[in-house]
Amino acid sequence: MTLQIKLFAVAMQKAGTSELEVDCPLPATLVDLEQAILTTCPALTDVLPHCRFAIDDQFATAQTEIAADSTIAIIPPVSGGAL
Amino acid sequence: MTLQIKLFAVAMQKAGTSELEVDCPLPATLVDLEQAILTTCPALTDVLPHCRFAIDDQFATAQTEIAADSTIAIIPPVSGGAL
Amino acid sequence: MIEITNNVIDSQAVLESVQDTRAGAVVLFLGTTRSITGDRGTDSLDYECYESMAIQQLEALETTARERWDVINIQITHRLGHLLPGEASVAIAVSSAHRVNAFECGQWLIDTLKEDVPIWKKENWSDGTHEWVHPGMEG
Amino acid sequence: MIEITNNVIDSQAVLESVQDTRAGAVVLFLGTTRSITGDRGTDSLDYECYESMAIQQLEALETTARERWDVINIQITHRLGHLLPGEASVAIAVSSAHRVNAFECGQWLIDTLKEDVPIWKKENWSDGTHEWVHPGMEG
Repeated sequence: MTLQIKLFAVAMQKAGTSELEVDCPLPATLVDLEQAILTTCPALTDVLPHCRFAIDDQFATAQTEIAADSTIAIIPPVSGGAL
Repeated sequence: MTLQIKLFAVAMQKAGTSELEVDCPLPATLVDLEQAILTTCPALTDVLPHCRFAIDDQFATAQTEIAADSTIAIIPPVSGGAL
Repeated sequence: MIEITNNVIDSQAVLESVQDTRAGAVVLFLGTTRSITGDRGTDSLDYECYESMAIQQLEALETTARERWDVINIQITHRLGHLLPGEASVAIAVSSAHRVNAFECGQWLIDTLKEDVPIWKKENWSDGTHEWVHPGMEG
Repeated sequence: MIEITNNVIDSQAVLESVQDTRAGAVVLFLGTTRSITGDRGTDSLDYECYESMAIQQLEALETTARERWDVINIQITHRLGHLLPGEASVAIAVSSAHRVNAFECGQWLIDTLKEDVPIWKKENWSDGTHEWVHPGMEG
């Protein structure tokens, strides 16, 4: 199954694109998804472990189901700004 | 010794004046001062135990010296306002 | 800086007075006049102060706050006189590089101001009665 | 109310949007652009967001805040795009009857916003380099 992955901030910078197409069999866990993304885009190796996933505009948990039409995004750590 | 005592807010309201003249021998403690004020102005009986004294624009403590030319004020509890 | 004024508080001017390009955070507190407290209506408030002492106490507050927190600028403006519901009686603004200092310092300043700065308010209740507000003291 | 905007934040309008005659306290937080962080100079910042998710997360923040604290009004305004030193990237205002709620709620909102709302900033350092800011992630 081909999934569309939205990228932002440093993830977009490293991948050189704001949207990746990734091949990933479904059903898939977040670990499967991470593997599929790194196979397609090894440039994300350093940053992906620090990111969260969003599925359909919500932070994904181990229980979140990934469907063929899910909106998937990589969410790098939020700016934090002044501590 | 005649001391001038400034009054504010409810203390001024109860005493009906913004400045009292009180006869009080020196040296005097804050307890002596309180007694002298209540002798002159019994209307302050209910409120004075809730008030602090200021001597020369500073909150008085047991160590604060009262002199003939001290600026003495009765400081009712501050408004507190929204808790 | 501290200020005691009989004029309406200009909250924008208070904010601007603490802004600084080294600041990452600004916290502004406004104490405003409620029209309802519990089930009682307020028509207006009157604030009075013991001015020479209030100024000294406010200056001491700023000094102590700067010793305790790493902040850039502090502005405390207190209004006196007759206030209508919705109007601010006090504005406190603090700027700092990091926001936790501005929040903590701002909250400490207003908490301590309301304990130790000799400024009092009289509630003019909408039932026509008037009452000085002195926490811990009955009527 | 929440707002994501490309325009300069009007802090006075943010303040006014939460004012209410039932309020005894208003707390405003402004996150502003520092020109110096440690010993590095900043020329400007660029903010971008994942808008559909950011809006949902901001709305969820407001809902959760209202469940946790007894507050009257909440306004969260976040700016995107290119900011110069001194300009505000975010304004949060909270009004409440009693000030402790406004302080606690305001501080929780900005702390949580900066954890969970997908808005990112890029530092344009004055040495000519550019860097996305991602806490906990090197370079």
